[in-house]
Amino acid sequence: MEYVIEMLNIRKVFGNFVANDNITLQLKKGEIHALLGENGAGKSTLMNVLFGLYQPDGGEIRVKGQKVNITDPNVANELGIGMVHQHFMLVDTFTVTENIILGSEPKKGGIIDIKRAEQEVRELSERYGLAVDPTAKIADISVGMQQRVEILKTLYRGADILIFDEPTAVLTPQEIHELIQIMKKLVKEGKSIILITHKLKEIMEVCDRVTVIRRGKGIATLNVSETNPNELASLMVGREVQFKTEKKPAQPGKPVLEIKDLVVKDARGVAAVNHLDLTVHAGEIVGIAGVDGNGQTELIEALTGLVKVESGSILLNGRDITNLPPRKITEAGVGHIPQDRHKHGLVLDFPIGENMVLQTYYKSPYSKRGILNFKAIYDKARQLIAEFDVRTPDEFTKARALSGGNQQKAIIGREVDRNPDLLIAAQPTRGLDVGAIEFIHKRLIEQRDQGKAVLLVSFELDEVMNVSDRIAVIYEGKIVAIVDPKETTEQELGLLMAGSKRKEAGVSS
Amino acid sequence: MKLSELKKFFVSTSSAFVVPVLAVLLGMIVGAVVMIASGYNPLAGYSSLLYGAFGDPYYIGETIRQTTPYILAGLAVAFAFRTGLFNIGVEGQLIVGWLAAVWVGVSFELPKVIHLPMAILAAALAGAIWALIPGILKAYLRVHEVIVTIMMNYIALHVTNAIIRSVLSDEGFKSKPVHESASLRSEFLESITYHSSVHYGIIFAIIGAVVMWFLLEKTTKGFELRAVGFNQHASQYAGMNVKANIILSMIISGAFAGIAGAMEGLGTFGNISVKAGFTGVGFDGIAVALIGGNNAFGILLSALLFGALKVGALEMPSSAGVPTELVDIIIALIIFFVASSYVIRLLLSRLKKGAE
Amino acid sequence: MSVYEVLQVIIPSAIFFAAPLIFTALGGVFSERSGVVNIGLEGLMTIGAFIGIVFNLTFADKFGTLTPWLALLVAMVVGTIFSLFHAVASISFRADQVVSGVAINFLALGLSLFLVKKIYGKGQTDQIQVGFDKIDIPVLSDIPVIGPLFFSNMYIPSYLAIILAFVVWYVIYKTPFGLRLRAVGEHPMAADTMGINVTKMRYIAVMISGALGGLGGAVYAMIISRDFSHATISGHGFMALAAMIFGKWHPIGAMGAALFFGLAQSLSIVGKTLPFLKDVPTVYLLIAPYVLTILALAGFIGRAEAPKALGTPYIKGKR
Amino acid sequence: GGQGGNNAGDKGKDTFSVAMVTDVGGIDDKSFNQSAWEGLQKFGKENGLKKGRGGYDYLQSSSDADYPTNLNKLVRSDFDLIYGIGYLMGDAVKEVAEQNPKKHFAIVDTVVEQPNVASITFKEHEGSFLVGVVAGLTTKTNKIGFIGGMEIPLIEKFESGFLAGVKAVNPKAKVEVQYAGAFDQADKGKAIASSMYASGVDVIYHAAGGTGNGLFSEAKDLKKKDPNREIWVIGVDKDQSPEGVVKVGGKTYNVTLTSMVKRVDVAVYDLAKRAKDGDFPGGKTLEYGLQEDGVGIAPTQDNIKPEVLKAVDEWKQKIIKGEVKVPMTRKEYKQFEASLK
Ligand SMILES: Nc1ncnc2c1ncn2[C@@H]1O[C@H](COP(=O)(O)OP(=O)(O)OP(=O)(O)O)[C@@H](O)[C@H]1O
Ligand SMILES: Nc1ncnc2c1ncn2[C@@H]1O[C@H](COP(=O)(O)OP(=O)(O)OP(=O)(O)O)[C@@H](O)[C@H]1O
Ligand SMILES: [Mg+2]
Ligand SMILES: [Mg+2]
Repeated sequence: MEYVIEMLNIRKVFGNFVANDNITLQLKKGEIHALLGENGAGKSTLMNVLFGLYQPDGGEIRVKGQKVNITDPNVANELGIGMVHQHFMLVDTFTVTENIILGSEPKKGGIIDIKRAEQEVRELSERYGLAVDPTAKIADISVGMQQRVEILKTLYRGADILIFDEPTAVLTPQEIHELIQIMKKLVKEGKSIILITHKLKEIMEVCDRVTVIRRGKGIATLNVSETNPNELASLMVGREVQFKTEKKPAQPGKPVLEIKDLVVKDARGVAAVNHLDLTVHAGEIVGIAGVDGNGQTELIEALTGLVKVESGSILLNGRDITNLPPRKITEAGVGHIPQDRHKHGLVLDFPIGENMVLQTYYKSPYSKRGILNFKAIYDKARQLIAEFDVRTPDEFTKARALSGGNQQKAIIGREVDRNPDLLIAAQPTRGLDVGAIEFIHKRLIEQRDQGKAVLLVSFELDEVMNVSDRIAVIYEGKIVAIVDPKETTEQELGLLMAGSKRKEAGVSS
Repeated sequence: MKLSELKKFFVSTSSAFVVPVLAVLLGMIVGAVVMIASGYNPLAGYSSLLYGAFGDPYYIGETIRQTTPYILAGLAVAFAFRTGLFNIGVEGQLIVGWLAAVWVGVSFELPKVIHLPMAILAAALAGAIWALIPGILKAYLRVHEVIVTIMMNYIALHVTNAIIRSVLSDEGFKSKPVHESASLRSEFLESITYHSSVHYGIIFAIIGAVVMWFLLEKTTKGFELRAVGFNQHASQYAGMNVKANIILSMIISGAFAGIAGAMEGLGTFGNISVKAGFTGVGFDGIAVALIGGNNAFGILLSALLFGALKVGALEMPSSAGVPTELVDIIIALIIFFVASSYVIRLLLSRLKKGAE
Repeated sequence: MSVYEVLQVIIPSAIFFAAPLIFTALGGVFSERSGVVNIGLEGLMTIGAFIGIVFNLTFADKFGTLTPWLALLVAMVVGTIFSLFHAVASISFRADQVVSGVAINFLALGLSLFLVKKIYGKGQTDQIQVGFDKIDIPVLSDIPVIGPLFFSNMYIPSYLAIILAFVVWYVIYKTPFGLRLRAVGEHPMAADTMGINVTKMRYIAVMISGALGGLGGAVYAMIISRDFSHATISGHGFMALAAMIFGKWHPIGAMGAALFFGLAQSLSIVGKTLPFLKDVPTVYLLIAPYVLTILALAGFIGRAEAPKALGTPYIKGKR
Repeated sequence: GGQGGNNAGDKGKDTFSVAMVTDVGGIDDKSFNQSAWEGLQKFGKENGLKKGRGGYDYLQSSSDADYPTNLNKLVRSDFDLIYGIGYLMGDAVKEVAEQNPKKHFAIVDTVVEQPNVASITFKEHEGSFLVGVVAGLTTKTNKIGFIGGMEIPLIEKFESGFLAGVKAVNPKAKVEVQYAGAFDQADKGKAIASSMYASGVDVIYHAAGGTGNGLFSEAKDLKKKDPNREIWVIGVDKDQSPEGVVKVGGKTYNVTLTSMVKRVDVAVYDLAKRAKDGDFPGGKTLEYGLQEDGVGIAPTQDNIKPEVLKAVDEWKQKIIKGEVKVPMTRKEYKQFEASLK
């Protein structure tokens, strides 16, 4: 059997923590091999070892049968190993071409031959069907295109073994579809791929084999054709997982959120939200489905008071909250799970306990006459940590030290605990493993059942279909259709999101 | 205690005390090497330094007097740092604070209980206003506070000189002395320290440190200020007014700096004279804050260290023949070692591994 | 004075005033572009001024008119070595970069004065005898109108400063080295995954800032003060830092900002001789350059974006 | 710090010891600190004293806050006469003198009213008047410059006397006055000088300490570029002709026209001597003017034309005789100017 990569009994220890405990992973030539595991199972660590970013504490790596010592990414590059990182490794202020050639720049008389480089990038992108604009700035292009740049970076260096670390977590369904096509094409060209993903559906769709790890240990390596999502999920979590969250039918009450004729401009002055109408009732979850960049971000920012509304109105329980400052909106009863938990959700250098009162610190009992009551704060933190199963050594640990899933659980705990009438959840499960996703979905439905209004914004069609009671499709800043998840299909939703009007779609709210 | 236990104790308390203390020791050792290399006697050098700082009540008094403005300048720098701002303008804020304190001190005659607080308050206000400008520019126009505060230092210097000349004196070079009712000077303190110029300002400085600690760590406002310092985006999401907090932070920082000026104006000098250049206290405050780990208690200690080194240094040329500049070298080395605490910790943890 | 006469007075003086700031600010651009805050520019200038003067005084007899040039070179070398303190502390030892910059400032002043006392037995050096000459550039200075403004009564190092700004711009924006330097300052981990040695790049950048800071200090001392004392470099490094930020971490911008400072300074000096400003109290002219700078920043320069990774030590594998 | 000082070291006290505190400039500032130290050294050597405790010594301050500390250190080291050098030290000397009434102090450049303090001041305006005469008679362009360090009364004395001297001999000459706002900013000094020379000024007098370095550097560079150009600097405090040397080709020029010297050394020496002889003028102010040879024009006068020197001498006599009262403030200068018409 010909393996291009053999990672044998790899061990990696951080301090006292064993992140990789004798894991073995073997990659065949021309296959797409999935690496599956919970958040924090050690997948990224294992791949970083392969890419030379970490040095293993034990085990050996063979490339095409040869034992190798990958001391840094340069060595990995020379061995033909390329990696698309979980957190993009792109310089925002550089152009696409500059990012791709960085470190192996074509030169002419000592200076960068940028024309030639752009030409090479263009050729490469055409050859693999990775559409990018070589002269565009990274900051200005979509996440999907950024990812294609990451792939081009590896191809530019002639990699024939590609590691994709959770490439789909940040992509829209369309982009995921494109990426899958690209991967298939790459394999056809003779490349071999290791794919990390939490989405079992993707594994079933493109992968040949899968290696499952749990808490740093290798659990199993299976042929995808001989397994199914349920088996994979239970292998990885160590228990049965429900994919379809059980829920009772919704019992919508009075309207909680009424958005009327809303116009919001983006940073460039273009109307990103363009005469949008939407109503969310008590006791229902409205999911907003749409391709990234159709005004979702601006809509949420307008609802939470972070950007100015141009025209139109936002009513909460009949009260006008248009253009109120964020604090007033929060106090009026809006909870918000932000899309970017590191940037907006947490103060990473604060203890997790203090993060639990980020919006309420000034209120009784956390604060009295301007003085904080730390006992009350940490009592509350302990309660939420227990209630929402936030895995942390203690409530004094800095938020930075928690894993993404646990950070997210902390945020959800905080927002739910404030008992808001309207809960806005933006991409609440991005990058989380199936176990964590299940937990979070349950919580959202619980809120609904308690008579709250929930607005869910997500690029994951699965999630929207699964959790929502109604789905509002957003396109170019407008709600173009409202559909019942039980009566629609992914295909239909996909078409709506792409702007093609459903024949009988009555846009009512 | 067994040796290994001793080592363990050493290691467990390392982050709090051992690292700074080691840094000071290392700085002293390298300083000794410099002295030997340049032909001085390090023992004589250090004993005169020590004597000049703590040798008798007079020197202790002078050391405390010098420590006083350092504490407040350090607090000013640290307060801004803790909220994500770099206030290089403490020097200028200190100068305008000094001016305002003296201005009030010479212009009124009031009972001490009113006059003294009023003069100090005026200094705080002046410093605050001086810091307000960079604060506003930072908050609303996102102009980098470092440039604006550097410029404000020069403006403070020249404007203060002009006011001393034209308002506080008749085209002269110094103001009248502040009235007794606004003075921090104390016959009692002077008498127990052989006429040193130590004054009651140290009390205000210590109160200042307590205030900073309390404000940042215990109050609701402090929570906001710290949050904004760490993550403006999340703070804004959480409903905090980021701009107002940036401005408030600069104001408080400036107020500390202004009070540092009041210490000079109402205590050490008792007046203000035209300044040929910066006092240096504001810039030293950066180092004080950083050595003190930007925390109120740490700043008390590092200001004392600074005060002692500066005052003690004056004794070195006459009794040991060592130039005072050696102290600057030692200070630099100490800062260097404090900054490199990562390496010191690393070495300590190696030690720990050895102990286990 | 006519406007042209005024220009003829202020432009040359603005340029010699700006030159040391330009060199130093360009050094700052390198360091900060690589992600290392350099508040130690003041100290680097101090060391440069000290070395420049000491070398000049010691070797003037030997090297004659070549002396100042060699002094510049030696100041650059020593500045480079001195900047290693900052590099080791802030890159290898992961020190807070502001802290280690402050340490550099203390060390430079303390050490150079200590050595002056040791070498000369007094607190300041003598004046140098061989400095740079004021020159008229042949041919160019004869061009009507602009000749007298830009090519007369100038010092060669001033031109070098301006030329260097363009060279630095070229290096930073056109060469592989520059691309890597900027990548390291924006996203060191990305650079690392591309096989760029982040530590090495940052060392090089900080050392260049040491060389240029030393150069700036030496140019200042040899053209302007002609001796070295505790007050020779007093705030110039901070002005260079301000110029760098004002210029948005861009070499041409930094040069422009330094020239702006010089212009504002000489404008305020010439102001006194203008009829309508004659009776303005001196203080207004003294603060004018600083007020103008603040107004310029607030008015039309606006916000500046620092390199993203500025101030954070790069630790492999840390997010 | 009386305690240690008052009773210690009485034994074997037949020598008379002296010490001084300098400001941040130190004893080699090429200005009044240096001059004062020269005076003390001369006194010390003449009386067979050693440098250090019990002989003659100095302490340098590193900030204004150090003055009292340093004065006190000297008190405690039991020096018999302690000088504070510079107007900035007035308050500190006053305070320390009050606390140590048995000690003898002296202050230079300002007046401290205290029975155990002797004050030494100089009539800088008189000396400046003479260099003003030189400038007024030497200028060809009738444009003259004055660069002041900071706008304080002390420097105003230089300015007013200088302006009066110029006006007295050359009413057509215009004097451009600029203040740098600092005593240590050579770049500012150079920029001011550059602007003045460019606008046709040919003689500049400075009272600006280290800021004056910039003036010398500008003048020398201009001279070097065009040795035929007549361009002059008038130095201050000490004879600054060494600072003015320019070598062009094989020839040596000197841009220093002359200097206004202020004999702090003489005054310091005189006072030490008087005090040693038991004639300490406590509570008095000793004013050093032209008459006392405390101020005057520097001995190096090669660049001054003989007829100018003659005029200088005439004016000097007039001032000494009291026929001319030299203004020491701007207000007095206005009156003086009016009186000329
Ligand atoms: N430098 C570090 N020191 C200690 N722990 C670290 C460090 N870097 C990362 N970690 C650990 O990494 C874990 C986070 O990694 P994990 O992969 O579980 O999160 P994640 O889900 O990938 O986060 P994200 O949502 O950002 O993708 C935390 O448990 C944290 O303790
Ligand atoms: N630099 C580090 N220092 C210390 N611990 C680390 C570090 N990086 C990772 N870890 C630990 O190793 C564990 C595995 O992290 P890793 O990033 O490999 O997880 P993962 O499987 O990629 O998770 P995810 O699905 O969230 O991306 C983390 O939970 C964390 O505790
Ligand atoms: Mg991962
Ligand atoms: Mg993850």
